[in-house]
Amino acid sequence: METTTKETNFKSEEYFINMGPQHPATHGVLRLLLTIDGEIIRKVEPDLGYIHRSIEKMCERDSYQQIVHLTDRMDYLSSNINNEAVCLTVENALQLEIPERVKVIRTIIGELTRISSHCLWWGVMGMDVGALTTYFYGFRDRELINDIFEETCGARLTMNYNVPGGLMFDIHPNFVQRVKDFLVHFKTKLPEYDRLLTGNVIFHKRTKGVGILTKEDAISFGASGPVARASGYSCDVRKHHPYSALDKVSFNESLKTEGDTFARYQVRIQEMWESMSIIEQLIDNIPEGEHRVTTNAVIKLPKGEFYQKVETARGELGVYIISTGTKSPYRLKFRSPGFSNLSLLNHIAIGGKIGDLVATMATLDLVIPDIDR
Amino acid sequence: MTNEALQALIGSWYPNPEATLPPEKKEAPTSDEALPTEEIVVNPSLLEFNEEGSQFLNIKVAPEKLHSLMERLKQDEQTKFDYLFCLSGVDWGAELGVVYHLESTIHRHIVVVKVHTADREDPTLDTVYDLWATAEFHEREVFDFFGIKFNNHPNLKRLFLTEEWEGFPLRKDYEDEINMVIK
Amino acid sequence: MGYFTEIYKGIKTLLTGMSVTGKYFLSSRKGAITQQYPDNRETLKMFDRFRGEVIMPHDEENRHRCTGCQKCEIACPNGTIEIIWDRGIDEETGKKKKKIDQFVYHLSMCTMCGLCIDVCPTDAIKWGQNFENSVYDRTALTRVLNEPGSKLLPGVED
Amino acid sequence: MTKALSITKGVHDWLFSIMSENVASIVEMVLIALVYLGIFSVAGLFLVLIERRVAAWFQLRIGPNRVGFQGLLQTMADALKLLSKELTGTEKADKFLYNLAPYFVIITALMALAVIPFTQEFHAFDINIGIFFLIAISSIGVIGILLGGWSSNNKFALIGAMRSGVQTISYELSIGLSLLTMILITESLQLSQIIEVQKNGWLIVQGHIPAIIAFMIYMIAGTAETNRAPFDMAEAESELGAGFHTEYSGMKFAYFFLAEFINMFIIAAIATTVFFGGWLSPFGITEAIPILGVFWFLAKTMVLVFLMMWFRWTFPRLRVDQLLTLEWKYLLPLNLMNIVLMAFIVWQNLTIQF
Repeated sequence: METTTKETNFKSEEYFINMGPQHPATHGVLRLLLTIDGEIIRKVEPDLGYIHRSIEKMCERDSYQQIVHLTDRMDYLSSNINNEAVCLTVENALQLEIPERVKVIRTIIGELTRISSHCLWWGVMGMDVGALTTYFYGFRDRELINDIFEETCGARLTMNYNVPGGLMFDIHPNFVQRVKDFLVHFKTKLPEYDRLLTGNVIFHKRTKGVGILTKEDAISFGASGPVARASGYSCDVRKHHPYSALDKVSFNESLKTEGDTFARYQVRIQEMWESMSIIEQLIDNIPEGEHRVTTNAVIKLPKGEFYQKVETARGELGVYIISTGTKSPYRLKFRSPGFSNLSLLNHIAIGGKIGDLVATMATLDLVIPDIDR
Repeated sequence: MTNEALQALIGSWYPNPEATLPPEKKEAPTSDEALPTEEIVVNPSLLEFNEEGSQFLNIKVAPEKLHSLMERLKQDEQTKFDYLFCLSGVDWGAELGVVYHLESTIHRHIVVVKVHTADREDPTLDTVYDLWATAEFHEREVFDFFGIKFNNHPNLKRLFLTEEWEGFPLRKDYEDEINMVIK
Repeated sequence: MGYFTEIYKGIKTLLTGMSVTGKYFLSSRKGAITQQYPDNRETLKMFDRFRGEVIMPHDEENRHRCTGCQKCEIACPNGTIEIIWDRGIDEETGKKKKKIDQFVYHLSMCTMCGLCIDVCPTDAIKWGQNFENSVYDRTALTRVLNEPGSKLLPGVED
Repeated sequence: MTKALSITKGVHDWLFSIMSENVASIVEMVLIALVYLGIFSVAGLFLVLIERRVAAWFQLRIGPNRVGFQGLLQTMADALKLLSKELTGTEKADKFLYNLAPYFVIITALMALAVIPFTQEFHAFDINIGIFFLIAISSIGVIGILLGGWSSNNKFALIGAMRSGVQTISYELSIGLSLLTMILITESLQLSQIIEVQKNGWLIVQGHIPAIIAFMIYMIAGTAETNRAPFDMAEAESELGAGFHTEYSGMKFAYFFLAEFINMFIIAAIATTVFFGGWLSPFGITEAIPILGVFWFLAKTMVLVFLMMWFRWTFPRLRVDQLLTLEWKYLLPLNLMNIVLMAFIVWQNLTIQF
């Protein structure tokens, strides 16, 4: 297909480039078949399945406790929130009464996971756009949160700390102190992020007006999370369908309307401030009480369908369980946020340059195992 | 709008021609679980509501009426379901089916639409890609794992698995001794 | 005039960016966060709840607490634990009783999810802190957790 | 031709005594070439090490400190490793051009070194068109990059090469013009002559406002010329992988890598010679010992090299079209205005003389 551009009369041929499964900008095994004309992108077609482990098929033979541990490997940057999603679905289905303490701790750990995921995103966003030092500042802050998790849950990335009925074991004695120290530290570092990258004029040129997503497209493409909120669609599950202790905290939803790459960037930075304020409201009054409600060893959900929405760092994760009363679900579907956010990449990347595609993909914050499941 | 109001509204779109008007509908004010489900107005062959076992209103619709119902749900002023957030294929044992979870960004209510096809060799349904753009990828995934074809879908081919993969993994009758480890 | 103010503002933001990295450059003496891993092995102490690998603690008389109830084997999502048990005669009561022969633990398949330790009724298995598990040949990753010739701690009932 | 130090004078006389006129001068030139080659390949290695240490300090890291004392032999080890690496290449590549490309780049980098005045006597070729020769040489380097990218038959390399081609050609313009502004004061292209003029006040002081503007434009264009920092479109890691030298390995890759660092050194060296008075010590404090000139020259160059490194580790990357708009819409008009301003100042001789 050759296109004759108006001004020039010589023909320009499009050629096909493979931003393949092994590429620094795809953060994982995502293959993009780019049809480009010189530098301008004509078509982006993602080719998925390189890390597809058919988690949904595995869930049909596993018990509910074992399914929780599988969700760590889906969106590994917000693994706590994924665990919480499945546990909430099971607990709501069994109408279990969850102690207040568990709800508060789950919300705190969820918000900490969101901050650590956004720190990694910010570091990698800087690296994708060319500023290599942001990577190390982002990871320095993420390490502090990983230490908090390592001390309380024993693992840094795939925590498996939530179990249906509460938490596997209680929080570590100096968990509260470490979280407070982290908040003090991060409050001085987040303004530094702004001074280093947000204010930078080159960064503005690279991100303003790039990859614009209108509100109607965001809704039609099923986008969720910061990607949709940057285009003005208020879809924060923590606000509209609050779960755990989120109804007891007051925070405002970070919304923007421009919908370009810079707006998505600002929404995530704003979300880090919001998460910190949520943790502050909860960290001092963690109620005393049981850290776990004993459920019988083999959990059997009543017959019926159960759906639970949760706000992960990437967007709205939905767990849809169809149960026929046996020990493992009849059908379990994960509505993954990355999957719909990826489907709009083609729509917003057309016409941009390769540099724009890389910047847009960085703000879509794609985690490929979350897409492939 | 609550589930009952939704049900009454959507029920009114498909009047049942031969239904005689029974004395009156007993309104059971208890929890919406035990709502009497005899629809006096709705034509059962096209539409069926049921409530138990799920917190949302479930609508079971016949395949040929699927697209018009979806269009109506999206365009109608009172419902305005413009956010399709979850489209999942399900193998109900005898029949293959697709479950649509719809949410309205204005009224913030959620409805679940289910459609079943009895034929397992060549199941085809209408696509909803023209209503919600997210359906393109979701329907390709359902085709990839269940083999349900969607007519006039932009490019219906396997999304995750390679082209020459035979069989549809998420079906209940899928056999694969290498990868499937049954404990 | 917008032309020059635009240039001025641009350069000002560039300089603030440089000031941030400059600050880190000057305070680079104490700032480095790299863990000199192979050198600081003696001083390196992992958190006490760190999930390194599953171990079965034995007391001085080489006795462990595992009764061979296989609850962990059922709970494990990946079939990492295999318990080979046989019928043995209990010393005191003389009745037939389940005794474990080998508690086989495939570290290569373990995903450190902690479900086995969570479900064990007699707290027989614990988390070990050692994370240096790389080996040259895969069979070395299959371990037998109970020491040869170890017996069940009396008085432990499931 | 070479007003060399006592050692070199001794060698010079000895050579001329035993050989005929032109044979001796040829042997002398070969000797100088070998000396320069030795010095600068080692200097290139240390520049790489300095870059990695400075980058580490910017990024809360420690940088290479294992090989040799504080990592001094690290790049030597890298060079040996690259020497022992297998020279792979794509089989449908254009063999001849593919192998020729690295030599283009490394030769131009080393040729430009010949003209740079390290100190009064330590100055290989003092030709009277010094600056003009330097600019001409640095534009040949881009042919090597274009050849390398195109002939390695890899789409990413092709894009990288085209980007670096368009970038270097357009930024040559602003380098030339910014140096031209300074020539207005010195009225001579000869590098030693330029330093003579700066005996009574460095050019950056003499030319005050237009000189500072010219210096800023020169530094921006210089960083773009060597494909570094905010303008490293040619090997944009996150977009094109390794850009034009994706398909090179072993010593061929080492040439590209070394040439980039020597180019950086040349850009800094030209800036010190033209703007900061080459080997002149500030306020003439060490006029007595001429040999100290080398120290001053290297100190100033290292400060500028550090500045370029600071750019690299702070700024994100520009897009290719923004890069061109920056050059043609911002640097070029500024440059032309600057020349007019400088001409006016020199005409009214408002320059500050000490």
